[in-house]
Amino acid sequence: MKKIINNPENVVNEMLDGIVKAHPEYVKRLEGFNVLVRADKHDKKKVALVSGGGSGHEPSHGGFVGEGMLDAAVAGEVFTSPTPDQVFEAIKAVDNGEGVLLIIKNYTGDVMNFQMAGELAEAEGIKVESVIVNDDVAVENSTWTTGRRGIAGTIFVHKIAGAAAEKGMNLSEVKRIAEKVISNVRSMGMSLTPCTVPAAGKPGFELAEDEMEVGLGIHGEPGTHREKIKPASEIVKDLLDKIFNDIDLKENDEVAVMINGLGGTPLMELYIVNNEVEKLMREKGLMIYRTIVGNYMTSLEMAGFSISVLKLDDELKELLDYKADTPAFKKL
Amino acid sequence: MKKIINNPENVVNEMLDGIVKAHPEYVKRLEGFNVLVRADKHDKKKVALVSGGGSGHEPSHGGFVGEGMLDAAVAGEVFTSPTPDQVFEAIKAVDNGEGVLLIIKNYTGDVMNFQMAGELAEAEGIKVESVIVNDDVAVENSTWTTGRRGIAGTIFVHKIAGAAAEKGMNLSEVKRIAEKVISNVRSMGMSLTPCTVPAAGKPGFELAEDEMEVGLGIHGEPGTHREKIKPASEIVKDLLDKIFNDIDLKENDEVAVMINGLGGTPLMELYIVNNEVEKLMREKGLMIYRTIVGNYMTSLEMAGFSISVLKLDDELKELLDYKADTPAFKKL
Amino acid sequence: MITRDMLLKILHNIAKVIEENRQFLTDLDAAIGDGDHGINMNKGFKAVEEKLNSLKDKDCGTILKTTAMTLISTVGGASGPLYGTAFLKASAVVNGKMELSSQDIIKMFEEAINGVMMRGKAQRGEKTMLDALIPAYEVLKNSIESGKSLKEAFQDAAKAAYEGVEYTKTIKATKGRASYLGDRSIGHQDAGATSSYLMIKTIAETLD
Amino acid sequence: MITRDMLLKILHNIAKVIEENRQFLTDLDAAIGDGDHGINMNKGFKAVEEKLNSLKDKDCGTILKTTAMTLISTVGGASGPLYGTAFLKASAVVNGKMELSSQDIIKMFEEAINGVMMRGKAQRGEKTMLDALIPAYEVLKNSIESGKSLKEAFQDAAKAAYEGVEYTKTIKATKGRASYLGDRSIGHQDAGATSSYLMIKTIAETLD
Ligand SMILES: Nc1ncnc2c1ncn2[C@@H]1O[C@H](COP(=O)(O)OP(=O)(O)O)[C@@H](O)[C@H]1O
Ligand SMILES: Nc1ncnc2c1ncn2[C@@H]1O[C@H](COP(=O)(O)OP(=O)(O)O)[C@@H](O)[C@H]1O
Ligand SMILES: [Mg+2]
Ligand SMILES: [Mg+2]
Ligand SMILES: [Mg+2]
Ligand SMILES: [Mg+2]
Repeated sequence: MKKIINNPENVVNEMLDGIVKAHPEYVKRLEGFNVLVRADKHDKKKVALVSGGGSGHEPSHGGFVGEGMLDAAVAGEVFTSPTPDQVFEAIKAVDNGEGVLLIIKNYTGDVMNFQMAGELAEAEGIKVESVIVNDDVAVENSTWTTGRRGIAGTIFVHKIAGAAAEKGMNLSEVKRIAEKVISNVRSMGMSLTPCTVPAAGKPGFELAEDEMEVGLGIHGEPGTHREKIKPASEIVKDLLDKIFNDIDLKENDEVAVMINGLGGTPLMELYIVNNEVEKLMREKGLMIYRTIVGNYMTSLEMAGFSISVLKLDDELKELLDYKADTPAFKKL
Repeated sequence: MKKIINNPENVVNEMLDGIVKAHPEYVKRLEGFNVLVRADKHDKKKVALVSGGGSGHEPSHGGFVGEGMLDAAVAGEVFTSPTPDQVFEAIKAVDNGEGVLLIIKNYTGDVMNFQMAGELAEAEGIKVESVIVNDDVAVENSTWTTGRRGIAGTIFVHKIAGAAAEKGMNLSEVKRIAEKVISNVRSMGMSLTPCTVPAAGKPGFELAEDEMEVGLGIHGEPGTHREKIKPASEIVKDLLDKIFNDIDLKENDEVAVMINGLGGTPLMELYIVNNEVEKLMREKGLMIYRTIVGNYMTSLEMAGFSISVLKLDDELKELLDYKADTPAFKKL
Repeated sequence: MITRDMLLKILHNIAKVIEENRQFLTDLDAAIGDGDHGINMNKGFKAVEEKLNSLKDKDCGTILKTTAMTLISTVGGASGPLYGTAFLKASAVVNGKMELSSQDIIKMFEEAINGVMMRGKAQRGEKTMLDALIPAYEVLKNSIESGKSLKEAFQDAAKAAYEGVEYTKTIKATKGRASYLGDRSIGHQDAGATSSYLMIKTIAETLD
Repeated sequence: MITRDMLLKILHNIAKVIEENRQFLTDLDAAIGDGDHGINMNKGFKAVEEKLNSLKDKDCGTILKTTAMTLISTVGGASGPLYGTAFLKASAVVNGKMELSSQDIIKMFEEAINGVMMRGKAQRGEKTMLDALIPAYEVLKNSIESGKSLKEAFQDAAKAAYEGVEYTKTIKATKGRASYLGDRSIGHQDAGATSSYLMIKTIAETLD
């Protein structure tokens, strides 16, 4: 394992301190907890947004704490959902009477831990709602399974629900918006390399020099299948086909696109991917309203990417373009 | 070689198209050239800033084209300085009578190609000045050698000289500011892995599982020496010692810090590094005014980072905080 | 009958066994999950272990409730809330008691399983810890009712749990992270079922 | 004397040799530079090669100037401006000429080297192409002046260039990218010196 760290057992703690030291104008840490909350003074009465999950997905989620996005981010151990007491502290810290929306990615652990926290908060009289992001089309949806995973599409939920809250919408409206984003967004990813959880010390799977893993999540776990590496154009086609199969998009529909790097892929490759994505979108007659390219929901040092497609309407467009000012996402 | 690309010979071209498609509100491509220029309408008469160099350093430099930073970025082949005709086109495209400042990183190729372009532009009556960034303390300075390399400290030059130009300073003033940044910034880097130029197909050097390369540039070339991997705290101490040895910093001096990822290093590790950097800075009595953490001057998929330290005064602080709106760097 | 001291000894031994199997459980999880089950469980039971001393004079309900809350606030992931809920539900059965009768134990086990099913919305046959826990519970109940000693009954239960673990190799996961792999999960044993088996086996071995 | 046709043939053969040595030159550059010298040079001479046909009826000055401008606008890096400047300076010497005398050739070579030194601000002994070019020039001049044929003179020059390349192995780079390696550059031969040697050798082999 080659990593620039000190002690594998202490990476989350040191990272959180490093984030606060880098962005003191944006975030502060709840003392004694792995929770980052907004540091900027604002007296605004607004719905508070809380998200989080395992660490190793940086800048998710601490990087999105700030004006127009999250009010708190809870960090678990690497790839391990945070515990209910941590989430509960975050909820208490950011609620200002307007209620709290939990944005949860659909993993058994995240769902259970966040919901237990929500139960604790409700017991103390805090209004709590939650939404569960499940954008990953690699996993077939079924009422009999855990359902789809939540991956990079979550960033759109943070951005758009965050804008709704900042604009002063109430809890049920913000929840409605978040759910609209969730029902309109689809993602799928692939990787060239595995990644190594520091405490585990070895990669989660192995790939030959000419192989890629397709349809994988963001926790270093294997994907739905393995293939020989192909040119970027063919990889993009495969992923977009899966996405298009799953969401109803007609000619002239407007979409937002995110090309998300998994942590170890250079921007050069993400832009080459974007070039292909745009071509296929154009062929399909879709109108790309906004594109986001970069490392937003990563999987440690994994090389690979995911594509997310969000179908837009006027309401979502306005909220997507609303001002945001966070360490990892800014919209002027 | 594992890369998400189509044809190794065409990566720069496809990437540039991908950048323009991702950020049409910020950049457009000069038709037929590997040059990105500002796409936003602005009638402001201002000094124009042109930078660039080999590709493979993304988001440098195209990602910094926009309000308050660069007016044009010229992209060479991967790790290869662009040719004078390309730079010349960039200069012609962005000059509006107030003159052009070329921001060149100190590599023989970059210096020669940019200066030849400057000569061509001057022959057409365009006012051209240039500054040469040489922030890398790994390389001993000497009048008998090529001198130091320019690495991530260049981003501070883009940001601060860009603000000076945006504020309406004239060419000689903008040049003075850029040179002040250059004389006040020092950087040094290390890496855990090599990187592979697509057209070469194999890594520039090899490192054992327990080795790191120290004092290296941003072109996949080997560094000044090789060591066994150490904890982050010790690596940071070594790099900062070199930097502190080279620049006169007294207690209570204010500095800006950049922890720059080389492309393949997860943000988690960069923040752990930042945690250590802040500790040592504090011990030395330095005041950290701003910190920037992320992948800004990369070396394809190389895992590693560099630290840059910029000594500030009131003028630099004001310009550092001035509004910037580019794809890869935004300051609200 | 299980005395309070025996309960503490069982928890202590479980912590030891989980620590010994940290890498093994992690490797199992890595194959079809995210490779953290052993790490998380070990963190949780180490925290439990640290509290055992302060629980020496407490009743069984308190001991189990403290165990539950400690697991919930340290393990994380899926297994934290699941095992936490299991211990929490079991603790409620024996509130204030200083020792556990065979009937208590059957009831505790039953409640624990119901808690896991409620929290995780899973059934037997979905390749989870339930595939070890449910058969173990059924055999335990049977063996106790047919007059075997508690130790023997837990030995039988451990065998059933082991078979449950083996069974998980043959089926596709439909709950938890391994479900994302679809058919690729077949052939691998479930990490959570394995940790459940290890706990039951440890009870059998600790009892005298 | 070198005719225009011979000049075109030499350029054609240089393009071929550079292509054949693309990987070799790149590997040399990778060891102590950034591993692109062969790639860049090949791109440049491929572009030159594509223009040769259209230059069939042009004078030597035009042919060399076109070569220079093509290299400048396609090679990039350090070697683009350096070789570009070399050919540009050489072309100026023979403006309008349809063939090159021995004296022209000496003068061209001299001007080319001056151009490289001016552009790159380097001297002999800094582990660059100059360590092949300068000794080759000196020997060429000597051999011509002592009455040898042009072919013989270039054969001598190629030998001197080769020795220059060998010499670069023994010294530390103080110019170009390899200078950043300090003492670590010792033991490796310089890529640019090697491409210079290959060009001179190709001239010797092409002449009849
Ligand atoms: N819905 C569920 N019901 C019961 N057990 C489950 C459920 N989901 C997962 N598990 C169990 O949890 C185990 C994984 O635990 P762990 O690795 O600690 O959590 P995570 O999957 O969050 O990383 C699985 O092996 C499985 O036995
Ligand atoms: N200042 C200089 N003067 C003369 N030759 C130089 C100088 N700097 C570099 N070179 C030559 O250029 C070669 C490297 O060329 P190339 O790899 O194409 O460019 P880059 O170093 O920009 O990647 C070196 O091997 C050396 O011979
Ligand atoms: Mg986990
Ligand atoms: Mg180069
Ligand atoms: Mg797991
Ligand atoms: Mg080179």
